[in-house]
Amino acid sequence: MSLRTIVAAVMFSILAMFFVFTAFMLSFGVPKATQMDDYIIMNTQKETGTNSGVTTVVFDYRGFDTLGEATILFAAVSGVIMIFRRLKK
Amino acid sequence: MNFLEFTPPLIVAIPLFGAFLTPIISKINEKARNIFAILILLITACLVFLLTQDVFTNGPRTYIFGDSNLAIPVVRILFEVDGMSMFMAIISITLALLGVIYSWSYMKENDGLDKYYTLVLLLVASMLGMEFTGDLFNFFVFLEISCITSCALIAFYVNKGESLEAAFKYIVISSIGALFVLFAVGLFYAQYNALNMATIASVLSFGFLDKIALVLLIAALGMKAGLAPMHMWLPDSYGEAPASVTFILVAATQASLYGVLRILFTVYGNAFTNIASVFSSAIIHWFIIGLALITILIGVIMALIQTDFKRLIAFAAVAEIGYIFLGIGVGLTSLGVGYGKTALEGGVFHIMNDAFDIGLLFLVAGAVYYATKETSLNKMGGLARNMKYTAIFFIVGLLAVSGLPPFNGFVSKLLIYESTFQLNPIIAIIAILASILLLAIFVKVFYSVFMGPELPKLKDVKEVPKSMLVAMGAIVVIIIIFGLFPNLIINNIVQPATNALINSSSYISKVLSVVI
Amino acid sequence: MIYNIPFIAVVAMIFIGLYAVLFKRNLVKMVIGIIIIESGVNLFLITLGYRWFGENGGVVPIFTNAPSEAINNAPESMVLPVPQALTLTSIVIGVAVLALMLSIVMHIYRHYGTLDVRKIRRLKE
Amino acid sequence: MSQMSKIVRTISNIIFPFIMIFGLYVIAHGHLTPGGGFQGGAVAASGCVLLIVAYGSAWIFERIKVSRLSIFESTGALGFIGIAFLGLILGGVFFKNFLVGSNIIFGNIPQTLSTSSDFNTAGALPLMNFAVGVKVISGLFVIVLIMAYASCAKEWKK
Repeated sequence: MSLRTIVAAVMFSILAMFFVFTAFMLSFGVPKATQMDDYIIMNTQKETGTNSGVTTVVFDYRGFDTLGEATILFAAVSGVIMIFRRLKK
Repeated sequence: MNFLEFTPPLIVAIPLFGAFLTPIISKINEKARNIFAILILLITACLVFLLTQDVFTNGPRTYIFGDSNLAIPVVRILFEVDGMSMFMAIISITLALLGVIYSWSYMKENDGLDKYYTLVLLLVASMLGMEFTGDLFNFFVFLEISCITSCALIAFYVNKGESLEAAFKYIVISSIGALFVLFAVGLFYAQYNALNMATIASVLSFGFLDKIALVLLIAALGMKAGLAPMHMWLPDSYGEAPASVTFILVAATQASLYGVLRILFTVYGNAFTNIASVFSSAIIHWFIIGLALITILIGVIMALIQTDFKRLIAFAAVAEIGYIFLGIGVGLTSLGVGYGKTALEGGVFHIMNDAFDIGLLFLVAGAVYYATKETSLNKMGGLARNMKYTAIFFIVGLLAVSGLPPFNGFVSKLLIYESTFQLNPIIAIIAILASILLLAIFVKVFYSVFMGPELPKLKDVKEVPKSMLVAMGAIVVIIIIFGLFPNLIINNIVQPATNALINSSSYISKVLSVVI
Repeated sequence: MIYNIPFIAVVAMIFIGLYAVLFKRNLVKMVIGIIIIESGVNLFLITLGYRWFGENGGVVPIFTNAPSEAINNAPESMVLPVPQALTLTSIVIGVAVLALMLSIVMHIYRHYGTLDVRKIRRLKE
Repeated sequence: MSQMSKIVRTISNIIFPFIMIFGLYVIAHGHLTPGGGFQGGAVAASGCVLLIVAYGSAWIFERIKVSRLSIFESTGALGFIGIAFLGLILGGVFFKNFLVGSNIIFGNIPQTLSTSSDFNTAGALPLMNFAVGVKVISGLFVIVLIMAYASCAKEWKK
């Protein structure tokens, strides 16, 4: 049992204790606070004219996240192309 | 609606727009693409300095995306720019601009350069985005962009095995860290149904879940910033990436260090002060100071036994990050009281100094690699004869990193030593000894690389091209100015940044006043 | 009642993923471990946004021919939209990271001829 | 990968249009039904990957230039950030939904809690959906094409 696996096992168990506690502290299906989401559900048709609440959040209320995500896909594609640039016929 | 009103989004949107345009522009020719990249960064630099002057005078500035009026529960994404984010933006944009100027000639003989410039512009945009955003999930998205772009840039030398390995180790550790940040953001969302830093900070009740979220955030962002137990990726990736990429990576690492500061001082700011849980807040301070000391010692001791030039500087960078965390840890123990304030100022000022010093050393290492195609120390010698300027730059760099008087490293390290001495003299002594050891290591490196007999193999080595000298010269000028007029820099750059960190209420009230 | 089994599933997935990353030798298995952690955290984000209503649970927050009793008591009957948007972003991030990691693993295999972490580890401290 | 048999190729020729139409449908109706730029783009990209599998990556790699696809992708990205900048120019705020309520296109607003689905709603969202859809289709297609071709390429130019 090399030192590395012992250290990893110890870190592993400490993390385990944290995550298991979070699992039992949160109650499923009964969110503690919902003011932001209720606002979105009620105003999605009035403010953005969209029927689907999810698309409003993705493209209008939190549109900048989706711009960030589009850059992530763009970065991944340019990264893959750069890594495979030596690939000729 | 004057022009300053929408500079924050423009500062992030222009590099993004430039990155999307680069593949098309590189269809024209090589030179047009390089000029375009430098032009984009010049425009962003002007906007950053314009906004800095405004934010330092009349306080933080917010920008709401999508609609000018803010809904009652903060639904939209918010850019919150205060003294600290402007301080970090100055560092990021200067390093990025000099890095691209440096890589004009450093990367000339490589292929696949239009993707290289796209990824560099994306990395710059993600750094600035991380520093400006006031939204936790948006911070995670920009953190992830910087992970992916820097991993692809580290793997630039595709035919060298080590850089592939370093890139793989980097992406594995960063994506796990980013997932823990996402888990913590989920925890905040579960309890307060808010993703905006200011609203979370105002309603945070420091319950058990918040402690777990704090641990996850500090662990993940500290690891991304190069803190001790999980710093293994830093020497590999700094050592294997091309020098101009490492130069910009230094700023990317400090962007996640800014993340740690923002979480500690703003999101958990008033949780520490008004909830007099002295016990738990004391644990955090001593924990950070302990980690900082371990980081300094690991950095210095590992730097002693290195034979590769860039890995040695990378370990020195790890040690320097240890000093920054030491300044922050001591600053946290007594917020705003006497030595706490000087410690925080020393730590924040050291972020800028470390960025320039370590950056200069990496550029010198790149210049040596460009001229001799050698990276291991015992294969080089007597380079000072025909690489005069690079030798001078290296001397300035090594004196600045180890904190000798005429240069900027001395000013911030003095502030850190002075305040840690008042907290606990032993820590200060260890820090000073480590700094002296660092000086010894770099003097040894200087002799083995630049002095010594003329090696037959390196006889026809000529000086590096103009654009690399310009980039290195600019940093040397900045270092000397910071070193000679420290009060000038501290009073009107570092002071607003630390004040912005300490009284987080101005940050929070800026958002909530707009809402109510 | 399913007390909070989704959160226990999240914890289990995170640990299977962490185990695979920490203790497995093969590079591809490490990549699979990271994707398991990724989907665990996505599941965690989605389960945060669920909301009970009536006996068959919350309805998706889309108004196009939504059931009438969901429309009458509108916000309470509908599931929270924000975590779904966050999970969409996090899934695309997972795809991007996966594509990058696998291309690097392909290169490492072509360069070293093996996928075993121990043999590749030449970058000593 | 080498080419599949004739039967598989003809069947994939028949199915390919249907997959692309369904993908474009999901992209176009993002603001009415569940879906949008990313989900529809992924469906359409799986249609393109079906072609790679059926015709072999070598055959596709010669016919479809990777550089043209990455130009296609950056136009999608430029479209998306262009709409955001248009929001800044027309509506004064970055990412403003400048077409809501205007009568140019996609302008009208459904009254709250109505369950009728009218395509001509939701301001700039359909445009953003199209831009992101184009980007995701070409992006995922490029990634799968390159990795498929790289796995079976004999040797790479050093």
